[in-house]
Amino acid sequence: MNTFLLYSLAAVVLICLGVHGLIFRRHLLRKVMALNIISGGIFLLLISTAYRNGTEAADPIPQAMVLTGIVVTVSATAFALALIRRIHQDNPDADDDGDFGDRE
Amino acid sequence: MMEVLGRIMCLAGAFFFLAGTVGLLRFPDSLSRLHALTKADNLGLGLVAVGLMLTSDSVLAAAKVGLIWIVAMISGSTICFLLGRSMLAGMRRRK
Amino acid sequence: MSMGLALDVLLIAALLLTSWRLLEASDLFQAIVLFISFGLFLSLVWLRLQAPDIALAEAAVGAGLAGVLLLGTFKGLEPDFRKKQEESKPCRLDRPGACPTRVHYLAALLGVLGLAGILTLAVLDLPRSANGLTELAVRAFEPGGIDHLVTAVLLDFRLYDTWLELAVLVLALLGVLGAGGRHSVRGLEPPWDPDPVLVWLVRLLIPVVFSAAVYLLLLGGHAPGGAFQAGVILASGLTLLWLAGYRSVTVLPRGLWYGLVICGFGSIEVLAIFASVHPETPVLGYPPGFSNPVILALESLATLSIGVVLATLTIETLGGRERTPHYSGKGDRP
Amino acid sequence: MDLFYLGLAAFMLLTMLVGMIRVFRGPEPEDRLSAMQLFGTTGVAVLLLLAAAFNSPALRNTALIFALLAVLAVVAFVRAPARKSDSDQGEKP
Repeated sequence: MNTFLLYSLAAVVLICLGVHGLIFRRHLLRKVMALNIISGGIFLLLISTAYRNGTEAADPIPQAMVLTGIVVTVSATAFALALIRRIHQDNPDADDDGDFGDRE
Repeated sequence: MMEVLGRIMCLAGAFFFLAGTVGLLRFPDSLSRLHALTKADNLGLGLVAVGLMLTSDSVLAAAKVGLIWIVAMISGSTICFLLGRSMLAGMRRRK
Repeated sequence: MSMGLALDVLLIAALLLTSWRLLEASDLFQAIVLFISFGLFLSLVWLRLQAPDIALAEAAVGAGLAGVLLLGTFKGLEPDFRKKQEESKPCRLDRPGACPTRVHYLAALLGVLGLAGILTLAVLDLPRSANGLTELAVRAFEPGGIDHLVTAVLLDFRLYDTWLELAVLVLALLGVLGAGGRHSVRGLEPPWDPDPVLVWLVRLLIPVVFSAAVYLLLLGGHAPGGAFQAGVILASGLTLLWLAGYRSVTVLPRGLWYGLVICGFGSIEVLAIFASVHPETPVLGYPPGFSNPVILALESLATLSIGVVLATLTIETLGGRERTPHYSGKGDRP
Repeated sequence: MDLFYLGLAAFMLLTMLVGMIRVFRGPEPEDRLSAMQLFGTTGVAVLLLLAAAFNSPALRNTALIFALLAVLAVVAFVRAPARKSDSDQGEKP
């Protein structure tokens, strides 16, 4: 099944782009987005394996798992953003790139 | 007959989307780009929606397409107003 | 079939282009806009891969709440967002320990490339066609009488799945409230007074939003839809109300708010306890003969909970005007 | 499956890809947001066309959700509380 290969290889590229961004970008918001891209890639991998048989019967179990995964991703994103906001509140003079120095 | 008319309207809608995209890319300033956008929004989606309503086989599906069109018009006009106001505020601040 | 292939290639190109640019672009606002578009393309991909449930959830989350969360946080962090941001500042020389050296970058790059290689090998190693767990799922849900396969799977494992989903949401809510230093969102006023245009919009749109949520909830039994999608749409409606200048969830009395937050989790807990006492019910299953009304009741409660929790999460993350002073974390730092 | 609608959907997807240039370039935040708004509307049109091509109601529901929630991001951009500029010593000159 060509479609499966196409989408799962795209998912691999997405995951690696996300990991790369997570390591190399310094702004915290960007890191949160990189995490979201990684989770998108993982979901794409799962869904494309569910699609292996083609159109007649997609496997429902990975789909249910991904649905739960989306809930977890949203919750984690909201929590991370609240933490970022709090960090900025407590370190108003921090750099914009998330380099929060230990000021004396 | 309906079938052909519907398809022609879908094609016309696609043309308006193309025109909107070209306008978004080629127009020189933000406000005229917004103007190009509204054409694609209202006319493009409207033509596609009417075309699909003409060719759809059940009344329920046609009604749902109509609802989507109305919702898109309401939200599209609001969005364009909000963006335009925000642009003007930004211009004023820069002066 | 070549038209389908063209669609696939375009979709994948859009996904890769948006994700690459959103990670590499120097402008943070551009990255956020691209992130929202990424969610849109991902939702189209789910539809292409025959996963309409996930497409609905992704459309609601990606187009709605995730964008609101990121844009709102961004606006809260950057006072001068109209200027172009320089992200690649030189590393600070007074703290050389914090600077990544060339060796670090090389190691990280090698790690990423290794990950890519391993994942590619794993994908190529998978069998080209497999039935997976479909048969087991089909055998298990026969007594439930649900037509739609994904909902059937979800409902079969409902008491693991929704239970823990709600637990995750409530935990995230606790974390977000803790980071903001407050007990509930009560009294967090909307940022501005009602805007006439938005009031008009809300009057027209909110009834449609809430009816769409109910529609998706009722649809869940036999077609794509269900508690989570309905809950996300409910949450988006509540957030829209708050942004337009209404008080939405922040006006709820504290007791009612606690009740709504906990009702989804609590009702499943009660059912689980009942099922473990009742001899004929399977462990973590439904009592025989009651499955459909019980499922609908549980789903409605779960929808309410999900909606209120997600709306609270979003509103608290955005932050608003304070009506009462609260612990801001500045006063008693050592 | 109807090839006409499928081809039209692919064409609109192509327009979206081209329109992304405005998101990359647009000097003002509003430019990027208006390009995103065009994506949203085009996405609704693509979904409606695909729904006609595959004759599936689930696609139409997704289109409805897109149309309903497209407002949220822009409203959040305009209305979300901005960082207070007169707060404390943290403000940059």
